Amino acid sequence: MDGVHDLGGKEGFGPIDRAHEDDPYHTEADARAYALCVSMRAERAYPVDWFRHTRENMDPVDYLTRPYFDQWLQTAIAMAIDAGDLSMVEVATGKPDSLARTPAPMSPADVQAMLTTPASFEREVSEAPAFAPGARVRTASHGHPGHTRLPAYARGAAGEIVAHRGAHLMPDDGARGIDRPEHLYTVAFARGDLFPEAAGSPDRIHLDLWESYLAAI
Amino acid sequence: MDGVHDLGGKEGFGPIDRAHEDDPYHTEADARAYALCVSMRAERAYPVDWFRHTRENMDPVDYLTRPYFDQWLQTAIAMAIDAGDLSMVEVATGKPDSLARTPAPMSPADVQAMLTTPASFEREVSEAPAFAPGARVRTASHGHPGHTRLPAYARGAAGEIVAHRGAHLMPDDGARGIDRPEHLYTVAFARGDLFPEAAGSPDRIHLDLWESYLAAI
Amino acid sequence: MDPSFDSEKVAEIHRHLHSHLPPEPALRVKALESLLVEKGLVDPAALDAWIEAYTEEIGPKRGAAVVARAWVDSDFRARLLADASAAVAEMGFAGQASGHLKAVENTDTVHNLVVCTLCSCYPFAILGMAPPWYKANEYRARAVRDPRGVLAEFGVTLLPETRIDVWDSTAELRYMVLPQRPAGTDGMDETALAALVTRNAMIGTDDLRGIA
Amino acid sequence: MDPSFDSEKVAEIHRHLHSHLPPEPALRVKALESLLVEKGLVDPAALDAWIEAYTEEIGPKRGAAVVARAWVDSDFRARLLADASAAVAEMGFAGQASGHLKAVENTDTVHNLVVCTLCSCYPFAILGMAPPWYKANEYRARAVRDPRGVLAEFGVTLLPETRIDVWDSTAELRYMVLPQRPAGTDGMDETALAALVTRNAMIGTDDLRGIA
Repeated sequence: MDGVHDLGGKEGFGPIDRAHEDDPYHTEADARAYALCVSMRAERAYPVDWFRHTRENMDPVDYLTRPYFDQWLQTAIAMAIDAGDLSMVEVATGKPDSLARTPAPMSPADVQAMLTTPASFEREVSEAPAFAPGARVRTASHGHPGHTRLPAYARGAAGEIVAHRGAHLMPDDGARGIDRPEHLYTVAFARGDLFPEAAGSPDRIHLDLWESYLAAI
Repeated sequence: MDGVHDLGGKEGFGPIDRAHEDDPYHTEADARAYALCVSMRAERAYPVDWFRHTRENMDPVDYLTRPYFDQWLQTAIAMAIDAGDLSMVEVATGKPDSLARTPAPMSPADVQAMLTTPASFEREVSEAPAFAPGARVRTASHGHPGHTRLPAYARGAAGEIVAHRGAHLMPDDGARGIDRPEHLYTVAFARGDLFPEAAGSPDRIHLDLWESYLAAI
Repeated sequence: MDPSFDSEKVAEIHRHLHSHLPPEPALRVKALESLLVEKGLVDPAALDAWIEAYTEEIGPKRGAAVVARAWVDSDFRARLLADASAAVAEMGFAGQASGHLKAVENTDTVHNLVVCTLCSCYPFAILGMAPPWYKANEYRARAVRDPRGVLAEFGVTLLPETRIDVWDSTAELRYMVLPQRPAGTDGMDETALAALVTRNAMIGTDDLRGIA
Repeated sequence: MDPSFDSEKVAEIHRHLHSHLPPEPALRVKALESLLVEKGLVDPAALDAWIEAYTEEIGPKRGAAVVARAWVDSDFRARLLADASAAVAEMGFAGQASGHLKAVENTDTVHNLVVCTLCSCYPFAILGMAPPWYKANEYRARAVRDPRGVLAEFGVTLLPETRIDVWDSTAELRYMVLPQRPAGTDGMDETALAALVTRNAMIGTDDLRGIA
């Protein structure tokens, strides 16, 4: 999806505001929004990329202006409405029509388990990886409607495989509800190959990219 | 410049609001903002592409949210401040420090002349055009910082020359204060070559593109 | 003095203006008008001249007159399609952004649609002020990617095999659509025909074929 | 029920939510909390557990402890660089987004910088909540294009020949920077060293070399 969320390399953004940089939450509402979102979402185990894609589909100006966890919360609510776990009428009136049909909501013990158990996105695949470190590759020149994790600034660009990371669940498919692993690579790009004004710079930009985003050069 | 102004093909934008579509101005402020902008700008004969580029450099959220002529007016004010014809202090206080050093401002007669005299951007060049109608071309794969009139959605794309339009002032240079004409072509792209979901569509997207944006295939 | 042509400098000026000007658009415009007039940078009579021109004289009625003439006068139609700038000048409509005008003709197999994705360029001299939707993010974003979806919102439904030619007028050429003459209008004169031509039909977001 | 996985449908739901919810963020959150609790979708005790975890227990002190240990224990440093997920688990810090963790090491010739341009992914388990600037449009837009300009705003100035390695963590790998140990800290123990390590140094927007 070519949306406003795809911010990498976009120009016209000004100085970085470091206010509140040492507060874990900078408002009480921010803290509550975070907690509400993770308490709802994890319980249902929707694919993370469906969450990301649902966030990308919020109004572009809301995306660029609203507080971060406020966006997460609206995303979790949108997902719940989409899945039929909540209705727009309930949100508009603030009154539940009925109790949730789901089992008991996430408990503090569930939270503790999530806080200490890392999720893994790696899966076994039978195919061998197509690329080895050192290989030169070119990224796809287009995105597509729907979720993707190939940012616009790195499309149609030549880079070098620096590592194979195993096979990970493919996000473009995950956001469509399909569990499909694919080989994942870390690819290095010369900054000057992505941004013309950086020609000759020693800097490199690294992205973790799935095999189907890449073609051999 | 890869800015939020480069909206073509961006996804996530919703239905089109047709309110006020038959009013020439939909608020009194809108009308005044338009008139102020064109009264200031034309008098100074700044290159139109410097105006466009100055508008592109406004805060991205302002660009996406503020009324259209309100943006034009802030752009004209920014240009006047940049050129030293007005100061930030004068804007902040609302009080002029001194009278404008320029000659008399644009008169109603000047307005009438502008309203009946089309501007021409065509210039003579000695070089022959590089492409003839029917030629296949590929557009540049990158933009660059500064103004350009090759939209992001049509970069690195293959198309066909449908017409040579003579040589026109080159906007990337115009926004840098350089008057340089270059051959201009109308190029047709298959919609499916620009947007993967449109594969097989009969539709064509046309852009008027300068010679240096194009390479022969 | 001369412009700096410095992107960073004007971006910073915009940020200062954002913080120094009133947040409400009407108050912002009022404050700036008062300053610019007092400073001697603009003449209030010129402001009125601009506003009146596009309220009273210049508007889509001009484009409609051009279209109606093309429908009844095949020589004019040929001149319009060959050199629209000259053809509209012939009718006394030369003006802002008419210097490099192109007319693109709808046919039984091609429908034309005009947009400017980079900044909302528009043929002012023959269509007047652009409607708000033409300048809005939604239209600019969607017209090139999803022209059929956009047209459907305007009530225009085309056959799947009809080709849409989109004209993204990001250079100094400006485009107007020459719509197809509605069926059943054989007896109408130029004035009556002009009354059938909508501004949206000349942008491409209206279809006149079924109206008469 | 199951999600629709339909982009258009959720976009429309977002537009409805935008118009139905209070415009002020704090009121919006309060209204939704009350509804979700009453509906039985969330347990208030779970909310408190999430908030407290990232207020009290989980934060950049964890990452700082990891860095300090890597500075004093070369075997641990080797394990961290080889498999950071296992190395932080060894210290009891396994948790959210630590499953595919990579540590990238600053050297005399390479400075590392971490960003997520698509959505602000971050190694929560070892750095806690991301600072607001990390999630802001400005950092996400600029870090890949203008890393030197961004670092200069954070007071980090590099030699022109120093290579910046930017890690745009848009997949499920998460990155932490292993900064260079400050000069003049030879006598310090692990605890004292950990106190020198800033969260920003582990993202790459701070340079500890000159601090001791």
